[in-house]
Amino acid sequence: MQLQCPMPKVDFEMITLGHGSGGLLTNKLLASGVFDLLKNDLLDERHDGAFINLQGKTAFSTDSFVISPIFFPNSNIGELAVNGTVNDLAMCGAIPRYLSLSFILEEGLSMQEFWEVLVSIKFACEKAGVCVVTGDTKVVEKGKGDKIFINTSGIGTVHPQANISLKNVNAEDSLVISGNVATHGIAIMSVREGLQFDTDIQSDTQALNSAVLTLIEKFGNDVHLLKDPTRGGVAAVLNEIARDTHLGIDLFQKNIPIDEQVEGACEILGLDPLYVANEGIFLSIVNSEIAEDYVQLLRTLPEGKNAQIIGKIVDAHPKQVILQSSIGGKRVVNMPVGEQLPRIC
Amino acid sequence: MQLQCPMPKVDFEMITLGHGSGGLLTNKLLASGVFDLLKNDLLDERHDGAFINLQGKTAFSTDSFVISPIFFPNSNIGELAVNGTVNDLAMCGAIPRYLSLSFILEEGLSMQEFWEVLVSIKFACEKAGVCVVTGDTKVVEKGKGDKIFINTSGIGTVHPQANISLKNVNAEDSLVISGNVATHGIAIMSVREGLQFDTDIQSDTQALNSAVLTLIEKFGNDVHLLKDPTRGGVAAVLNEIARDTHLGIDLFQKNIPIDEQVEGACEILGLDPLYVANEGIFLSIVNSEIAEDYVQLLRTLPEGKNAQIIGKIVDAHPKQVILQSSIGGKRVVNMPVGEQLPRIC
Amino acid sequence: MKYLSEYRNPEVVVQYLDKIAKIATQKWTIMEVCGGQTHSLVKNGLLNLLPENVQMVHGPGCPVCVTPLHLIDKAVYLAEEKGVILCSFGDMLRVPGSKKSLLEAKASGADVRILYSPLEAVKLAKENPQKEIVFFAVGFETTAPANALSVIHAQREGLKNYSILTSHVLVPPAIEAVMNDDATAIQGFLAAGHVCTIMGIDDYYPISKKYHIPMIVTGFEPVDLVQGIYMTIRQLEEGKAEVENQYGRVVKPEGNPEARKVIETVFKICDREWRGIGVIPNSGYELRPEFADFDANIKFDVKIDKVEESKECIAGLVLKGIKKPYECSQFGKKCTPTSPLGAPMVSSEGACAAYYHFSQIANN
Amino acid sequence: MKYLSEYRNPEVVVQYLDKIAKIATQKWTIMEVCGGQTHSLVKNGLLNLLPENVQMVHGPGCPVCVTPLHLIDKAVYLAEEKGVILCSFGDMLRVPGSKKSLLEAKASGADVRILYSPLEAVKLAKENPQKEIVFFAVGFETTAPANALSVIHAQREGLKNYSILTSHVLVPPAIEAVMNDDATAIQGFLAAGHVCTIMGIDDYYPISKKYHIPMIVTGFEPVDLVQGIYMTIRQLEEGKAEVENQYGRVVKPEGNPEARKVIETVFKICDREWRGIGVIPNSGYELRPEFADFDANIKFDVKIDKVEESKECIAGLVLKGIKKPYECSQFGKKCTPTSPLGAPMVSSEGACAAYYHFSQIANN
Amino acid sequence: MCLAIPGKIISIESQYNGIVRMAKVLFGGITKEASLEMVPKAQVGDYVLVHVGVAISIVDEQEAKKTFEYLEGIGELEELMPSKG
Amino acid sequence: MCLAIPGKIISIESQYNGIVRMAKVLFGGITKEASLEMVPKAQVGDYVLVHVGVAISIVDEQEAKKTFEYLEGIGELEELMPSKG
Ligand code: SF4
Ligand code: SF4
Ligand SMILES: [Mg+2]
Ligand SMILES: [Mg+2]
Ligand SMILES: [Mg+2]
Ligand SMILES: [Mg+2]
Ligand SMILES: [Mg+2]
Ligand SMILES: [Mg+2]
Ligand SMILES: [Mg+2]
Ligand SMILES: [Mg+2]
Ligand SMILES: [Mg+2]
Ligand SMILES: [Mg+2]
Repeated sequence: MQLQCPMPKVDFEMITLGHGSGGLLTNKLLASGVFDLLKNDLLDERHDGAFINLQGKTAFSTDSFVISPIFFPNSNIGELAVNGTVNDLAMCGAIPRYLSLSFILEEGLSMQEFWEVLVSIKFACEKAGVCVVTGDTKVVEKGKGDKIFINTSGIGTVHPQANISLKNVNAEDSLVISGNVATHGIAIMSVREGLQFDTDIQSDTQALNSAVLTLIEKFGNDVHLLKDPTRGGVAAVLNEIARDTHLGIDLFQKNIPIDEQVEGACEILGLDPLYVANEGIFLSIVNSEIAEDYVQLLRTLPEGKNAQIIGKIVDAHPKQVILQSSIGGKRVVNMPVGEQLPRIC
Repeated sequence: MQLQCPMPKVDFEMITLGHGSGGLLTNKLLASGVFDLLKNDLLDERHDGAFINLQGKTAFSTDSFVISPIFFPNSNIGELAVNGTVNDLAMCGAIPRYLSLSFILEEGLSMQEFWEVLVSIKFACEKAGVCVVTGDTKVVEKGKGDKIFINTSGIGTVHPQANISLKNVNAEDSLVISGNVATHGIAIMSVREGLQFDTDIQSDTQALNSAVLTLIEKFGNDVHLLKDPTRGGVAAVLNEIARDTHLGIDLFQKNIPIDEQVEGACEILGLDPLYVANEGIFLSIVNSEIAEDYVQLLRTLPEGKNAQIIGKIVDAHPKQVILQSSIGGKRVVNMPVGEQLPRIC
Repeated sequence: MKYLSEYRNPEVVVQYLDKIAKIATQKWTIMEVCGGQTHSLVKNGLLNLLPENVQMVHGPGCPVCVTPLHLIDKAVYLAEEKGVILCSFGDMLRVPGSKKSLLEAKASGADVRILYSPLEAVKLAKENPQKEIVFFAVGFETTAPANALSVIHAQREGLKNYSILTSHVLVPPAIEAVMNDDATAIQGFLAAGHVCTIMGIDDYYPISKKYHIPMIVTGFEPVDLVQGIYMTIRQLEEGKAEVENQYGRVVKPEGNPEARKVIETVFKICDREWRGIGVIPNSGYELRPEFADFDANIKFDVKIDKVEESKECIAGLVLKGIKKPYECSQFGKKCTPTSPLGAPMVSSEGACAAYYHFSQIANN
Repeated sequence: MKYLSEYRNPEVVVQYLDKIAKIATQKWTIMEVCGGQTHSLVKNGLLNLLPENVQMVHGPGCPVCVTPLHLIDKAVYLAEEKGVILCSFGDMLRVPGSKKSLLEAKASGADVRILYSPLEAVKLAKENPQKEIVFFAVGFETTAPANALSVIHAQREGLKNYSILTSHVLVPPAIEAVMNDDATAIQGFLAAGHVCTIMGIDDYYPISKKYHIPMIVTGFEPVDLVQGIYMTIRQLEEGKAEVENQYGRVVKPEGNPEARKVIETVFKICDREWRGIGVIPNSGYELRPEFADFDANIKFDVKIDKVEESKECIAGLVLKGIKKPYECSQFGKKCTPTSPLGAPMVSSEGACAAYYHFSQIANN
Repeated sequence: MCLAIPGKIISIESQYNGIVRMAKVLFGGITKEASLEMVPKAQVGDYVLVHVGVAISIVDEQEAKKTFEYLEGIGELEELMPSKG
Repeated sequence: MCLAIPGKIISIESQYNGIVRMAKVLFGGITKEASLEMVPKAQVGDYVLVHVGVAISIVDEQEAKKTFEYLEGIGELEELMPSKG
């Protein structure tokens, strides 16, 4: 898809500190196509901020993206940065509208790579229906950054029928997952130095707002909570929910969808897929009465083909997530401690 | 002021990758006082975004802060990050309300330093009257960051009497500066490796929203444009204005306020103060009829003691900024090319 | 995945569990030696499915956990040396030394790399001729061939900048140490399948005989484990004390002769300190003098003081199966996975961490 | 600031300008040799204040601009060597070599540092014994004592990891080169005050005599410059051709003997290539053989091919004052400060860049 | 300890002038390199148990079935011990 | 070329066992170190011209006035040349 936006001719191949100086080089960089690429009526007229009109309940979210490598199977940090904030807004029951886009570039980054990231941002925005309306570009010295860091912050309009809150989570609610776990995290590991392996596992990063909108329009406030299980995986998110609601969560291992290749990678690296990062899936806690219909509708959507009910909220064992293993045993799924490291043991 | 918020007892002295993993360590870091410190009714209930209520014309701005060193005379990156976005919103004629706060921490950062930055953020927010409502924390490997990078994005309500736009800039308008130039940039250079010098030059970073509010309430739409001349200094900002309005700008060197120590530092380093970064001042382009009153009012405010009319907008020499030197000569003040480097020549 | 999925078949597991329940007429205490087996037992929730009278005790089978403090300190010291890249397996990085872990050394700027294989450390040495590459070579007999191979590869490449810091431990001496403690309650052993893949099963006949105790060489999947447990209890019920091999698809009675040859070429047996247990005679490997050039201990003559373990930590008793982790006064209190007091809380293989992570369900 | 502010007094400037206007009866063409003077003339808008018949021509007085391409290539090459930290003054970093500038080398990962003083490079060498510190020592006579001192300091400290890559150029031979060109229109010189601070003014008597041209040793502030111009024109109007010293507060007729001693100890005179001009005999300094250990040219025996300058660039004519920058076909077109074709567009001292940055006003 | 996973050899190549055999081993859809130095008889198509990049055993298909056969055998055995359960 | 700025010596210390004199030099409120090796007679209170960290000259107060005296002198001179201006 990059082919549709060939890189403009610029007289530099590489980002240098000067491109972050606020002077001629910064202007050249931005004029080189950044503004054209992301063009929209509201885009910062090179003023200090953008003017937008908003009405009513609004969601506001931020995330910085620091993934290494910046290009990985099926995607890159640019698309990720758009989808990440779009999804966080969607998890608030909001219709994502405006993004800010802020780069921290490491000097020496090739203009070609930067351009590819920008083009991905453009297409990701178009797909998700959001506009970049204000931005910033900083350049740090070589060795003080990692090619590209991106912050996106986003503003969305909360859907009038949405009522997403931890407070709405009740015992007996059903826990629904929209797709396979661990795909994104394993796709990244497959290209990470020291661990590389051959696979065609691809990151599943995608915007989830359209699917969420469909679900909320149909099920309204029967949708109690939405969460995208990114860093720390499903385990971290569920533990946070259990901790903050003082309720327990039962998880059914046999229902948890996972791709066979992803499972294989987890085996050799000694990783538990519940702790691996995701980007293209979300968890829903819904009224158990509509749970089956919810999954049925979700499965008709491209984002939800592998949707499953994977657990339920319970009064028993408050603040704990307990997994019923495939062979019928039980174990506590704890909050991960830190980064998951490949094991030999 | 840091004394008022002693660092909580934590069982780690240093940020490690695990603190950015989304697991127990991330939670520990946030629970260690970050949430307490920045507490407010709206602060992200650890959901993916914050819910806010907004009405009418709104300003939205973002900036990433990458300053080195992170502590510098009189301030640090935390205060800078709050003031920077507060000021960008103020430059839109908006009353800053909500901030997002996103950290990219380099592993190895001492918890003590992080805490000091956090405390500065707290006080800067209180001073500027804004709340941090949503946030994010990432940790990158040692050598892939530079202690702390901060992104703040901000949302503000545009003042009903404000009408700030490049389109309002006319020939004959007056150019007002609120205070001394080059102070911040030189304060930073005084502590930068390889250049250090002894001085008590202090960064002038401060929130400008209160001063701007006072001015807009008094002068309404006679205030045509507001800009904080940060990166690239006064020269870059004025060149952008001239370029985008197709008007010329005349600058009067003898009126440009500068601190004597700052001037001395510029002399030995061979830097032109017009190109040095500022943080605590702003430029106003106002109807020339009210310019004198504007400066008078500004001078009564703590942020504007050294305010001066330093130039005017002209039809002559469109897109060019021309300085009348103190000795009566003229020269073009160009857009800076890149980073200003100390000269020997 | 073939040879994995079949051994996770819930129906087969349930059938074995049924059989176990049927034949176990009294309380039996069985130790699974290997941390990998511990991990599998708790991860699959098997402990809760076993009848109450079948007690599993987690053995000292986590090489990461038994690496003594001063060796970690030495690894940290080397990692912080200029020009040194210290590499090891992921699980080794989090283990706290007396001052810090390798992960913390990395956070402070040391060049520490996680590798999947010691052979990749050799590649790293080749690619970075101006750096010293030190591989922190921990492991049981299973890992010894790979670590030894790395030395042979480095020698073959003529590399002068590769060395290993060995902390190799051997299983049979540890089993004897467990049995020699008068307090021991162990009545049967699941022997570690992957150790036997290398070493064969001959070592176990004399032990089984000496302590009159059944020893079942067992695999790691749920079906393997329940079969191994069934076989142990069946022997116990029948009053037998024999060596059996549940894991025949992988373990040959003679082990792997090529692997043993490589080990013998590169390593020799030495006394070794086990964290929480103390020195066990002839329980480790060190490099032979012929490979002194590849011995980080010799190449970098670092003096590291021996350090005392925490007094409150009863790791020794836990590792010998005399106490359960939750019987430790600090378990879940001062000692948690984010700030472990003792080694078994560190690796997710460690007996204490395994309990902490997976078995809190017992508290409900 | 004392000794600065007074010399920026607008009233005094205006009075001198008045006097100049009064005495200049015809067109006079004067070259200010030094880039620092060029900078001050344009920065203070003095060029527009001078009477039309007084033409200032910007000389070759920017050591950064005249550093030949292949030396920059060599500096880039060294910077990209592993273990080398290449240091120089800020203005040197942006100058493009045949492939890239030092700033671009830095962006691609080379360790390039901007220092305020060569003495700090010696400190860096002391603090980084495992690194090679190379100082790219550019400059006219003014900078030679500091660069020489750095070598003496390094020697005194017994440092083995410090060396300098010299690109020292001398002013009097350059003035002669300008005057030897038949096309030259120069009728008087402002000689460079800071060069004379070191070297004294004796060198100028024979030149002044040989070419029958007034030479006024001049300072850098607006008052200095207008006084120097006044003194030059007065001589011209009076038909004189003498050496005068406008800058007596700083320049002694004998120069600075200590500084010359240090220069002579460390350096000897050599032929030197000037970018845009070519080789000028006896126009540079190189390290004496006794200091070969500190000579980066010898220490790192790098072969760098000589490279052709852009054919379209008329830098040589500009540097000799024969053409004005805006008479170049590429000025402001293919050649701008962000992508300079020739050296004088690079440093803000360079004649072309000075015009580009400060004097576009002439176009209005 | 000693995470070791069975995978299928899909190709073999020689390194160090033929002294060392390296295999590409397939684990449920992903492939990783493993040294075959410890399993000289291993061929393409064999399943090998891989630990930290080294194949340490060829999985024996006949033996693999025994776990299930053993289970079937138990029933008969128990019938021989009716006193239990 | 050769940015050199006058500043006032506020203190002097010896380095290298007394061989090298280093000064703190004040430039309009900021201080920076400079070597005094090229100006052996410079004392605290003197103004020195500093270039890349090395003092290269002591500013001569008497000479400094001459620029202004010269200007005053010109007037008289011009009266002697009434034909101009
Ligand atoms: S819980 Fe901690 S302190 Fe107690 S035995 Fe285990 S490791 Fe030692
Ligand atoms: S304008 Fe550029 S091309 Fe022309 S002489 Fe100057 S440097 Fe050379
Ligand atoms: Mg701004
Ligand atoms: Mg977020
Ligand atoms: Mg997010
Ligand atoms: Mg910005
Ligand atoms: Mg989220
Ligand atoms: Mg902004
Ligand atoms: Mg800003
Ligand atoms: Mg986040
Ligand atoms: Mg190291
Ligand atoms: Mg280098």
